[in-house]
Amino acid sequence: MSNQNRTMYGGRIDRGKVINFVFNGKKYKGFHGDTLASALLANDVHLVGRSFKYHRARGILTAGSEEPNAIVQLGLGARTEPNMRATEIELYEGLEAASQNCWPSVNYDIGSLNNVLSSIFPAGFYYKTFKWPPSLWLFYEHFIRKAAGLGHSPTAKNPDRYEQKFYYCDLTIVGGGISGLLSALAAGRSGCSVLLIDENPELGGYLLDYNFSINEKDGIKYIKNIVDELYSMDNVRILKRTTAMGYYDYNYLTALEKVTNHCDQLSKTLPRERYWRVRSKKIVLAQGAFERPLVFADNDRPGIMMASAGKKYLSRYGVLPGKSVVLFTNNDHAYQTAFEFNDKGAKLSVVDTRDNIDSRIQKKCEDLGIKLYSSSSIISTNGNKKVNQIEVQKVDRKQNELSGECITLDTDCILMSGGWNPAVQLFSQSRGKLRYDNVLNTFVPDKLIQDQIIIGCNNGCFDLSKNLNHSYQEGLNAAKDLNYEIADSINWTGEEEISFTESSVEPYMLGKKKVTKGSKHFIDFQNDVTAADIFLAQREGYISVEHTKRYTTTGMGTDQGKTSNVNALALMSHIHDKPVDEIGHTTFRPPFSPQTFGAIAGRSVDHLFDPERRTSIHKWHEENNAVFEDVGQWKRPYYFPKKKENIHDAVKRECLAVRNSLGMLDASTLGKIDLRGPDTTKFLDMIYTNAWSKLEIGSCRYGLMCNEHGMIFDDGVTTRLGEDHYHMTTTTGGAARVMSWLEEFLQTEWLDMEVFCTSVTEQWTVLSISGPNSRKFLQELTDIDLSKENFPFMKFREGKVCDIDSRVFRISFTGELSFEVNVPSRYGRFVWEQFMQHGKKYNITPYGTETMHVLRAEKGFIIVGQDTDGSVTPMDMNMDWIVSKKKQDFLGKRSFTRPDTMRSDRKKFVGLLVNDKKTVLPEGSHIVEKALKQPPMKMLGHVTSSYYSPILGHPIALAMVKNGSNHLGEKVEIPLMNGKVIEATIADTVFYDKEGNKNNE
Amino acid sequence: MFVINCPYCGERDQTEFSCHGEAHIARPDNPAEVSDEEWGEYLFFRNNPKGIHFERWTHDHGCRRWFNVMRDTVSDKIIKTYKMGDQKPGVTDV
Amino acid sequence: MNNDKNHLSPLADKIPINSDNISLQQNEFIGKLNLRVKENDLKAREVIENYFNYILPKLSGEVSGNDEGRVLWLGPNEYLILCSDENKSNIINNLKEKLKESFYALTDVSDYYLTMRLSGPKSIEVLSKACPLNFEKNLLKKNSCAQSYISKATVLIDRLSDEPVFDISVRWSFAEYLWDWLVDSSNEFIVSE
Amino acid sequence: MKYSFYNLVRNSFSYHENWEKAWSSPELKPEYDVIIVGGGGHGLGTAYYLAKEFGVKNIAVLEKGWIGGGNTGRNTTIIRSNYLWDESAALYNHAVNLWEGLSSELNFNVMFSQRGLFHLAHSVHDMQEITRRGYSNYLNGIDAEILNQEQVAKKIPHMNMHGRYPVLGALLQRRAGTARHDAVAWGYARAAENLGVDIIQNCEVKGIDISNGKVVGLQTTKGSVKVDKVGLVPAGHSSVLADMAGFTLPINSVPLQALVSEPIKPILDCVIMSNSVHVYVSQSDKGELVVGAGSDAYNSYSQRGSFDMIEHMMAPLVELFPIFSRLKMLRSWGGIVDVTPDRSPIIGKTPVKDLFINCGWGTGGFKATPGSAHVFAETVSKGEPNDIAAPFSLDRHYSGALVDEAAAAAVAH
Ligand SMILES: Cc1cc2nc3c(=O)[nH]c(=O)nc-3n(C[C@H](O)[C@H](O)[C@H](O)COP(=O)(O)OP(=O)(O)OC[C@H]3O[C@@H](n4cnc5c(N)ncnc54)[C@H](O)[C@@H]3O)c2cc1C
Ligand SMILES: NC(=O)c1ccc[n+]([C@@H]2O[C@H](COP(=O)([O-])OP(=O)(O)OC[C@H]3O[C@@H](n4cnc5c(N)ncnc54)[C@H](O)[C@@H]3O)[C@@H](O)[C@H]2O)c1
Ligand SMILES: Cc1cc2nc3c(=O)[nH]c(=O)nc-3n(C[C@H](O)[C@H](O)[C@H](O)COP(=O)(O)O)c2cc1C
Ligand SMILES: [Zn+2]
Repeated sequence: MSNQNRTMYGGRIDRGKVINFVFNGKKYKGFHGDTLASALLANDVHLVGRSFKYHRARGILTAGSEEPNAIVQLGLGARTEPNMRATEIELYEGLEAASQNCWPSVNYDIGSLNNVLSSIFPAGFYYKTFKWPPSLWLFYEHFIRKAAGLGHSPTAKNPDRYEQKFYYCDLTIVGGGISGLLSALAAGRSGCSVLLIDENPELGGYLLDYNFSINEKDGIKYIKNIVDELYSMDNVRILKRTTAMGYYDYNYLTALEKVTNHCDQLSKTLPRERYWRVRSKKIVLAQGAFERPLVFADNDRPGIMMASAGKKYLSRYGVLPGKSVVLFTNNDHAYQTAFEFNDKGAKLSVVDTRDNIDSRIQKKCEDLGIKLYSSSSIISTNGNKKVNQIEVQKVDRKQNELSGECITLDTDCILMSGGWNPAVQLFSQSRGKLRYDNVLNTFVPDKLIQDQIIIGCNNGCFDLSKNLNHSYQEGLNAAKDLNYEIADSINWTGEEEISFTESSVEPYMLGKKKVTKGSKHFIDFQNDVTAADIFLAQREGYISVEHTKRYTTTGMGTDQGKTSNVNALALMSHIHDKPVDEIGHTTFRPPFSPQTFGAIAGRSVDHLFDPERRTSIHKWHEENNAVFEDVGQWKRPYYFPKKKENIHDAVKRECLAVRNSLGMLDASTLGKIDLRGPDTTKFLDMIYTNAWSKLEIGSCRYGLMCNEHGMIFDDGVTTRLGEDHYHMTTTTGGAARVMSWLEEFLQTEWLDMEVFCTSVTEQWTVLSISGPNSRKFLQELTDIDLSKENFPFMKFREGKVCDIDSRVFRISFTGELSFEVNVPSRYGRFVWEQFMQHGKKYNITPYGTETMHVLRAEKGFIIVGQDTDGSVTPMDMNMDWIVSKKKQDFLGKRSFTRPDTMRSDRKKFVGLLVNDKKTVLPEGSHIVEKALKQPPMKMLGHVTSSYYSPILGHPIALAMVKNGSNHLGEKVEIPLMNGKVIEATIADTVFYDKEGNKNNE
Repeated sequence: MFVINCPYCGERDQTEFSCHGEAHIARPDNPAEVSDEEWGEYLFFRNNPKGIHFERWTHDHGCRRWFNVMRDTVSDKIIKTYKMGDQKPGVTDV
Repeated sequence: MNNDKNHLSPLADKIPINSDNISLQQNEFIGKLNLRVKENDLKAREVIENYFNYILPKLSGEVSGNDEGRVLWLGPNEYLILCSDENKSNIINNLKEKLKESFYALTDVSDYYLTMRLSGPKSIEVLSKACPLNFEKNLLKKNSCAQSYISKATVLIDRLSDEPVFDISVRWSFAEYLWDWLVDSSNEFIVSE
Repeated sequence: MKYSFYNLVRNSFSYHENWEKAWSSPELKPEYDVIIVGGGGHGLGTAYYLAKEFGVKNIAVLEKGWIGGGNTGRNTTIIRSNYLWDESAALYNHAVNLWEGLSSELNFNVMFSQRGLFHLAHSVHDMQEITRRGYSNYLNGIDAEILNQEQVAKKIPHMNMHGRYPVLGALLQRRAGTARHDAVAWGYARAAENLGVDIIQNCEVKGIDISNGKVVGLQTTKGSVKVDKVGLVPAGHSSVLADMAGFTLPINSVPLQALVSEPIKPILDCVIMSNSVHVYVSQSDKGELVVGAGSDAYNSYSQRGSFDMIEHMMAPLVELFPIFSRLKMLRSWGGIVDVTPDRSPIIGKTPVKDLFINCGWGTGGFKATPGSAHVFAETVSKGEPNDIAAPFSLDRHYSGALVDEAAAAAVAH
């Protein structure tokens, strides 16, 4: 039999469209318009999942986003998703879902043993045990972890796509119930740009399931008219299936739209979800309210649900969740549900905690043959996988005691209603302050902080007429505030069949004794927090709400306490005999509902995760087999292996090519800054440690920058192009940092200095050619006179290279004769290829960063960021020669004379030669005077750079060693992690061409 | 997530900007003459009030200008933005 | 003169988009000059304005120009001059003469930026996926510009017409990333199922 | 009553109605020998060690809210000691040594779980950095293993090794891991109270009385109190308290945020940190992924931060673990961290006599809790820092002797 709980007619499902789906391996049928929850109930499936800790049988509690129990594993393979609320999953053809946190099956779950042993697992039990022996904690933990968790993570990459969107508007309205709709209507008619957001597939909210009228017309039809009108307005944008997730400062709202989640067909182009970032001038919160459960013994069995949920299943989905139904309530409103269930053929009883029940309601119950137990409470329930029996007893609310005989009733469904909690989550996130309302017995919005409006049930008002008028008027007011000419006011009357009287809503009514002993009174369903746990927390001193929350985990589940928070607080208030306002509440934090990671990541995945910055020659490198290195966001050729070469072979070949003939490096990634203005020289004098005033036009100079702490922070060659005009280069990784460093001082400190800085990094492609043949080679391609006399070292010339207007700098980072040719980037690859072609006869060899590193290390040139970190001064690097003694001031100078910077035993930059002439020391390995058998050992310093030098035929290393420059020639040891100890000798930092003749050839 | 009123570009999203700490800290005119203590104060010691804070921001993805912001560190509300070199507002200016 | 055939852009191999909703093309290389001159240096500004025969934008987002070129506001004291590629060196040299006494900077950044043109009715929809600008406020009109970011690239957007036509300039090294991003983001508006 | 499995079973027969208070709520006395301001892990721990090891009798901990409600209750719980500089290594390793016996020492299970921590290296430069740190750790006697790509792939099966920034290797510290943050505060509180310490919540210090350059009393929301020595351990609020005592600190208080996913069955059994891809993640015993990243750059006391920081940690997480893309963020939150210029703490004396401070732990002080508390207790009781604490004096900002973990590209957490 299938759909045995479906009513003959009614509901807003499409009975013409049958949908097949699978739950826990079994096939079922539902209809278009069903949720997974409604379809399961229609098929008489009530046991849907197991609880977190005790593995109790759980069913479907609600019909919306607040569901704590019916959370399932949805979908298969890479598309599987844990912890999905069955109450929100729209049924689609082929849907597959399964219960979670149970083994081997939801029906026979071994974990439910925990329930039997639950008496030794109260809140916080793990703090009290598993401490001994400490070494076994990992062992215990293994099993604890296995038992915890809910669903399973997918184990394959997510195949779906997520998009994002920034959006601006006048007014965002969260909640498409009648309140939100009317506000939207008023603001929309007045011309505001409006964004209306609702998490459901259909607008209309709560009232869609009830009989009501607006201005004496059928309410449902009225809603449809409003919705149609809103859709017809260009200035109103409506997002259905969209949940407002976070409400941040400055009216910044994030929302998650389900774009194709509910579809059976996967889209090739549309995302699964779209993440909205919305900034609006005003925000209207019209989120309605969540019905509050009642707390009684074993109130968690499948078959027990919220009254409004029962109503929704019946009215919207045509599902009768039970035939013999008990309504357990403390308010009038829920009676509508009882009457409707009665109408649809269910046998009804009502248990009402109140002494005085509206006479009209009493009468109607009598007329319909509904047995009404007033001043009563359900005190226990029975039924293994579904509720089948309850006990009812009189309750004396003043004494908080139960009395009289227990009546036993058979039932297959309990509908409970403990009153309503306005959905204050977003309001609270926005820093709004709440107040406890002693009539509604719940928290309601009090003090607004941002430019916002709260309307409808969200504002704690449950009177339809009031809400209609208020909502519409607030829409108009908002428009007026935003300077729109407002539409006409309207007088609204609305009537519900039975409205929510604010008479008495009792959050908690059970005798204390009953709570602590024996059966479980659940407060937080998902996390298995019982009333006894709350008592225990108070008893043990976890009295602050925040302690109670963390000790018991109440409100920490995937529903974030939407159903449990207020009951927990009310119970604490009861225990301490203090008003709830004094108890307070925990902090509401984003998101409102669990929010997909992938949607927040958006398209910043795979090839779009982070930009790959590429030079103009990049494609050539790719085509020529370069292996790339990531330097910041840049991709730089690391080396260019030929067929069978590994990195060592390739680097050796590249190094020797440069030393013996001609090599070429793509140096375009270096930062380049054009500086101009009458104060530029003065400015450079402050920025660099050395002096600039004497630099001739057309000359280059190496400079070192320190931060104000006196530590090296960048270096590079700067060239004087004109009297007031310089071209500065920086390290690849430091380019942005240097630019903002310059701007910082120009814009905030030396406002009078006349200097303009312009970044030209990508304007120029830089081809660095190096090697004894570089002059000969380049001369063939340029009209610049490269002769020694006319173009000396550290000079700059302009001219044509390969017929392209170029800037050529004679500077060298390899120690060989070198030229850095700068051409506009559009010609970069052209010139590179020309060089490759014309350079054949010199065996021109493209080389990568590794070779560059080896070559400069052979010369003892530093790499900022490798040989230095942010804790070394120029003097530490033995670069006193570049620190001006004459200049009165430059950035960092003052810090050189602090006691610590003047310490004599600071680490100094030295060379290291391994005594075995074979071992290439690991970069980062540490140096000791004499190795001990075992750590700890006192360290003298560490190896900053280390390579095999092809030209020298042995390894070389650079290092920072305590007082190292005073220990040249002395022996030190480097203990490796594998236990080996390498001997080395402290040496000069220059290993090759100590006289520096090569680049002056 | 603030909306920041760049003195040059007007209101823009916070993500276009970055913050660089306390404003109105002048570099000593003649660093050579200040004591280690005074130099340390200049380098490291900062007002870190619970309340009104003056700080420097840059409009990185915009006009690239540095400017000052007066902000309450409790409510995170920006009270005022103003250009470099403009007079530091007093609490009464607000 | 430089051999045009050897101009190479990293976008040369990319396939442009031409659809009813979205078009994306790479622009030809043109001259782009970064001009820095103080707001209150009226003298220098006058020389410049006279030379170009247009006024420099005064406010954020302003673009001015004439048949021969456009000038975009980048910041107080900072402008981007768009001109023909042939003309750029002339401009630099001529102004050098005329502004001898002034504090200014005019820097060739023609290859610093690459520019692509995004147009079509869905282009704002594409941009607003990852650009935080309020297009109503910042780029509503023809001849307005704004700097911001698109996903992880800093950009300069220039609106060229009342129809949604945008020239988006980005640093050369980010060009491929931005192009790929735009193509990826246009996808849902191009392919129909 | 001692916490043990035996007692759990015994108490189950009386419906757990006989458990005692873990700590009580005494009235503020008129006078104390030592007052610790700040009831986070560091403050409570300090009180505990003062009573236990340094023989101080009359101690109070004043907490303006609820104990553990500061950063102790809102951090991503990562514990490690593989810091670069000798000074840091000594301090943090002292802490890890204490962590290892803490549950038994306190008779409270703080669930210190040494599941191992991987610092990922994504570039040649990263490899150099982890090697340098690894070697420094090794010679300092701190466990360190440098793994290559293959070894990492084997140990962390679901990680994407070949993304935009490929994983080239990792530095593994096996003794590193996580602990149950709240339990640390509660465990110390209970143990301290057992030694007679008064733990006074909802008691905010509003003023510091100083006479002749010496601290003599405190003004609190529960009245004034006389005192001989005071230890300030107020984390995010350290500047606020320094202000009361008339000095400034080299500190900015900035937001740091974190988030958790919905709980899932075990999928990640170690701690992952990536400095270049910029995210760190572990899975808690309850099953949530606990995820963190960088701090906001502006000062704030609002315990929130800007949401773009959360957004910026999501893409890296999904990049490293594409399988997590469908999981969901359950909750995000912020704390206020007191950040020093060199990212190292300040422990020791202040310009005011008998007023001591322990602050500036910034984004990474949870791991130090027992060590910090222990050395600070000694500092307060003896009036002088011991060898481990000495390098972390306030003076270093004048002398330049920073312990600059930030400069050396070590990671913050
Ligand atoms: C999101 C986040 C992630 C982090 N991740 C890690 C991590 O993975 N690993 C790690 O090691 N560290 C981490 N940290 C840092 C770590 O949390 C802190 O360094 C550490 O918890 C500090 O402990 P504490 O006891 O000093 O401070 P807190 O726990 O903040 O305690 C200070 C207490 O002082 C109280 N106080 C302040 N002013 C007053 C007053 N006037 N009167 C009375 N009381 C006052 C406060 O209310 C507070 O309870 C993280 C921090 C955050 C925010
Ligand atoms: N539960 C109740 O709200 C409730 C109770 C009693 C009576 N009523 C009747 O309903 C009338 C008006 O109801 P209303 O319009 O104030 O509320 P409503 O419940 O009808 O509408 C609120 C809507 O907001 C949606 N929503 C909530 N949070 C959201 C989020 N973060 N993102 C997107 N959507 C979200 C809800 O799903 C719902 O559709 C009342 O006047 C009263 O007559 C309602
Ligand atoms: C390690 C860790 C794990 C957490 N796990 C959860 C969780 O499972 N569920 C939850 O709701 N919150 C969890 N939180 C967040 C807390 O609820 C809370 O947000 C955090 O302690 C900050 O406090 P506040 O939000 O009350 O300001 C966790 C926090 C931490 C530090
Ligand atoms: Zn700006």
